[in-house]
Amino acid sequence: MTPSNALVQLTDVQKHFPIHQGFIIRKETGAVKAVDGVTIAIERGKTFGLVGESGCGKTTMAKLILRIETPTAGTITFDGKDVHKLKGSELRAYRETVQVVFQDPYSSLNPRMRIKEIIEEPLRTDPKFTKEQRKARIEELLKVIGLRPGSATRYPHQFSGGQRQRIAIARALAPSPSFIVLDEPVSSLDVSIRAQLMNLLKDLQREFHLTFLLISHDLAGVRYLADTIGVMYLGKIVESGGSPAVYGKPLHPYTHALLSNAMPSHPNAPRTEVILTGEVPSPINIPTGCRFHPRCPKVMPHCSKIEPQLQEAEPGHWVACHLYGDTNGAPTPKETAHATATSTAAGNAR
Amino acid sequence: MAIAEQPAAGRVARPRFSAGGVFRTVRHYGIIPGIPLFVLVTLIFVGAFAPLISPHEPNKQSLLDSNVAPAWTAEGTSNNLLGTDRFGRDQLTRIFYGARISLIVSFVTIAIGGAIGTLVGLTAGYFGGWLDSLLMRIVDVFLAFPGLLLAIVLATVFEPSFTIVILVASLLIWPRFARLVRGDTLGIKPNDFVTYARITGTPTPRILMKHIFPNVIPTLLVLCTWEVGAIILLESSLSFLGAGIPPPNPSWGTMVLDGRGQLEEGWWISLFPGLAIMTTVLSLNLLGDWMRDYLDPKLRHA
Amino acid sequence: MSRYILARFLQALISLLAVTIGVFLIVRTIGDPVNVILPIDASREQVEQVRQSLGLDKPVLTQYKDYMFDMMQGDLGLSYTKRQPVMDLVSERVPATLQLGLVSLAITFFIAIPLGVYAAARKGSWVDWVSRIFAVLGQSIPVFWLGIILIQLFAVQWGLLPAGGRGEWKQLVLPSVTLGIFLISGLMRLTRSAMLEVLGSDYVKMARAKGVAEQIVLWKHAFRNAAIPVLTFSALLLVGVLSGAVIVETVFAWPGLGRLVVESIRSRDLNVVQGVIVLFAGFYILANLCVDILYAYVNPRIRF
Amino acid sequence: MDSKPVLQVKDLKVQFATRHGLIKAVDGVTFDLHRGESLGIVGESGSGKSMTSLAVMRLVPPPNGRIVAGEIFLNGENLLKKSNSEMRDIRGGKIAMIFQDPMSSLNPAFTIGNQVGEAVALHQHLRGNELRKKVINALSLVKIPAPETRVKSFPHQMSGGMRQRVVGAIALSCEPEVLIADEPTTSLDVTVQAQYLRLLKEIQEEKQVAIILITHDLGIVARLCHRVAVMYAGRIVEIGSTEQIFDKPSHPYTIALLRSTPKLEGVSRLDSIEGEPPDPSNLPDGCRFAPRCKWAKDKCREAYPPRVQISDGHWADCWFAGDLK
Repeated sequence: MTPSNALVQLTDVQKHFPIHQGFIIRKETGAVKAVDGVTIAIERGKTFGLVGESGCGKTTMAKLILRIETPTAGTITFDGKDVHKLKGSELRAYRETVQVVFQDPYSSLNPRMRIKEIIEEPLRTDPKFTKEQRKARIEELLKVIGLRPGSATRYPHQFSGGQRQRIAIARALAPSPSFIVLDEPVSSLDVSIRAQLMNLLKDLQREFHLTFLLISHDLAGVRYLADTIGVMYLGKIVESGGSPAVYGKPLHPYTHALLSNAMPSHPNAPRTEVILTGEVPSPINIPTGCRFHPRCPKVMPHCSKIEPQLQEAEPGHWVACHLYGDTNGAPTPKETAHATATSTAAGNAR
Repeated sequence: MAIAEQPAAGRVARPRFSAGGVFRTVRHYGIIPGIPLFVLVTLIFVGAFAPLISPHEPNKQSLLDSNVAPAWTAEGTSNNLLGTDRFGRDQLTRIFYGARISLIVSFVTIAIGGAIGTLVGLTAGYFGGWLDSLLMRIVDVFLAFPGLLLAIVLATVFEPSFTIVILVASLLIWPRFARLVRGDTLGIKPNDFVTYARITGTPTPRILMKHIFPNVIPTLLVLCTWEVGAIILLESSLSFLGAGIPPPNPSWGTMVLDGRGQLEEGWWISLFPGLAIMTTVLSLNLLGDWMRDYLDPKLRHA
Repeated sequence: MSRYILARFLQALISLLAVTIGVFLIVRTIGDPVNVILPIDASREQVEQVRQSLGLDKPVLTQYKDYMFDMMQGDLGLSYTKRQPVMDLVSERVPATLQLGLVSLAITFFIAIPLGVYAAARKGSWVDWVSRIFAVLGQSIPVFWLGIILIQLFAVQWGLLPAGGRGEWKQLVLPSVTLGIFLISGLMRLTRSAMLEVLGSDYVKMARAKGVAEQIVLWKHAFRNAAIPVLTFSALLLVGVLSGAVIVETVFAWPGLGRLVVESIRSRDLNVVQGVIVLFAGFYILANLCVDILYAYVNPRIRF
Repeated sequence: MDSKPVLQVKDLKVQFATRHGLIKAVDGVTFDLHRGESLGIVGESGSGKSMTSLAVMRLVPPPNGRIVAGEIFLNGENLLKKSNSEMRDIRGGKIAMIFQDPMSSLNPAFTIGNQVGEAVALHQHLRGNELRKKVINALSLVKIPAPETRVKSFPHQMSGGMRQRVVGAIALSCEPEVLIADEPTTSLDVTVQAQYLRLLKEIQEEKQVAIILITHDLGIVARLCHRVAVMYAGRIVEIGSTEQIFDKPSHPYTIALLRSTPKLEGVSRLDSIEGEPPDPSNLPDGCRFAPRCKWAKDKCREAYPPRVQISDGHWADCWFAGDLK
């Protein structure tokens, strides 16, 4: 799980938001376990796709990396340094090296600032740039993202959603970062605009040697952009690996369900549909044992008791499921691994 | 009293409001904001240059000329266009000077109360948590207190004066500013551009001044317009009750009070100052309403 | 639900305490009642004597304790000028203010709510325009001046209605209409905007898609939800009633609490002013509490 | 499939008067729908797909919006000629609708039972116990667990997926002939979306209701719909069976849309559509897709193309339909 050239490394990261109740005397009555022990490595120059349904903790993960939230436990390192222990000039450097593009292009740009001010913002405190250099940089960036230089003096409301998202990308590129967090970068855009943006991101990555963390619920889009995939469920990574492996041969029943529920590209495409029951439980009351067991079509008796650990089922392909390998002394028919990938809905382990 | 409505929180994609001259406004936006703006510009002009344009001295009594009717009536003279009161003071002159009083009181109040309220609202909305709860509790207590009665208490304890009126009006309006600005701040804060500013390590004062405050300005403009009207109404009500601007200062409220006992002898004595109050406040309210509709993207693109 | 009510009740008590302390401090420490009662050239002995008789020589905290203690027993102290218990002065005026307030509130609700609902339902129609003009006028006309103009027209010029006083029903007409006009505009405006917001919501669209008749959409689906902000506003409306009553009672010589206050300012009778203000505040806080409890019933999302 | 369509829409035009000029939201839309059939209307935001569905319900928002031309037949009767009260009987009775956002489609002030019951009481004139039974039936039809106790719940006590099922129960409670679902699953999670779509499909097969599914997602259409109408800038540019559209897309917009959608199997490079959809208050002359079309010729910019038949039941509005590679 720790490739040698990891740029960002998360080790057993947790983020719990305490819940207070009571009036006058406030007691801590529980916690929202948004991120509950996540270990991932994001390789230099690659795209890590983080996939999961709403409320699974993927946005909290981004916030932890971006230092808007502090982890309850665990460490996040960037280039070997603990992100949450950075101070002074190192912290300033980190804030330039790590950038972000948000989902909603309407809320990510200040409506009262001109485009040039918006793009200039991350450069403002950088002593490396003189005023003229900043101006030149803005023009250069507008060209890179495909907007006319005249756009610089306009306001965000004069642009369409797709154009605004390009501006947000330009802002992220301004301080020449090496790592960009993309939080659902295209999901609020129209279908015909999405491909433009995805291609742009792909080209930028190659041109500027960028590392991406792509957060999305759109499996097909992630497939297009990501090299490595992590599937998240209720605050935990349940499966991760290279994207051809995960998409071609999903191991975890949840991944399998997600893939089979994703929309087909052709009405007659061969498909096996796994329909899960119920919805994602609240991160306040996480089920015991395997957190997926109440919805799992292949649930086994001990799944509700023992929490499976992430383990390498195949080289570079990790899964946290009792169907594979033996981490907790639970009985595990190893041969089901292959069966899962091809089987239809009903589980044989039931 | 103008009750400020809470604007819809959320997206802040508002067009910039360009404050232009009266004529430009009429040409651009039509007659609805034009007429009130014209009234208000006239009022400011009259208030500013009252000594230059007034035909008489505001407090000069002339018992020989008492209760002279307006110029266009049978008993009127061209010397006193709007007639005189029972002390023979020229009504028109006093209305001009009254504009001055209304303007001074409302501008000073907005400057004090509006600034405090905005600051409190920004702080409460941005920082949230216990600070927000505490500040909003205080705001609730002040909002719950009938301002007119507070003024009355203060006027009983002290002598009525400009200072008391301004103090009372400020105490009355700051919680409204605080509440509205807090609401807007709460709506702006979750926007990703604020999150982005935090990620890039922008210092909090700069976030407040550069990212939050400019987006509150449209709401503030509308609120200020409405509140100036409310303050003028409050000042005149207090003066009418004898708890406001002390006589012989020609406050419009005092002038209405002067005419109250003379309805049979001189209907004009309380009519004209009252009309002055109404026209002014009406203009402010209309302008505020128009601004709100104009600045509200939901109504604009409907 | 009962926890919610209990919480609100405690909050109301705290507010009441805050208000009494505030008023008490202003009246007792900033404004020295002795200065009001005695002429400026009074001798030291005289001052000391009055201080002692009023209990002003004790520490402020003790004074406050005594005052609160007396108040709980229905004693608001003596009027300085009338040498009568404040409680008697007040209780003799309460019915008049109550009558005026309730009648104007009734007028307000009967006119403002249907007008607001219909203005929103027919946005842009003449009903909407008329009610909007009415609302903005109502917010711009000074109440005292409106009262005087009404007296001028109905009493002086046409002699249709009496100019003031209290007794027969005719004397109630002008004051309650004046107060009503002052109150209607705010409530109407709020009802209209709350309705407009609700009418644009998906569940109203849904109700229409179900084939529900427009009247039912308006009153059942939309108004039920718009009633929540309207109800919250009703508490603020009471501030309007109280401060409006002070002015209207003065204009129409209506023998209520408001007029008592204004008379007391003129004679600088601090105890009376203090008593009435505390009473008003208490009344207001109580009304607020009622609104909060009602609110919990109207809004199913509050379940504590 | 019946030979006579349940619903026929002919040359429907909906316009909006705004400050920025006249917006032709729907500009000559024609399609028909048979019993037991599901038609997907696919398009981007502003393409007029939602407005088409509101027009069928005659719920185009007044006073700015107006149906300016066209005919809508339900079982041969023109809905545009009905009185308001006749139309109210049809809405929720014969044509029902499911809106996009389950969080805001239910009235927060009333219980689930009350909201489902309202439509039943209105259209089937049931009361008391019979009404209750019908409500519980409707809730069990959409597989809401323990419907007997759920009728007393308020919307805020339910999850998003459950709420959307309640909306479905309201729509289906009076056994409509046509169900219009306007992006019914966009706000749901992937796994919940799959549950809901399967449920819709099951109910449709069982009840033989005709469905119009409005969506921007070709994948949903591929899974659920028999036929597809692709809308662009207020017009249907291509219509045909789902297989026809996916196998032989014939309008450049459909082709581009399919090529620019990422696939689970992975593609090396997406073929993106450049530019942006046209401003609805300022539509180009000629073909509306011409400014973004890589095959566009002068002819395309001059005149709106004719409707070309590609094969049986498959039509496209393009001068070069069928000749594009």
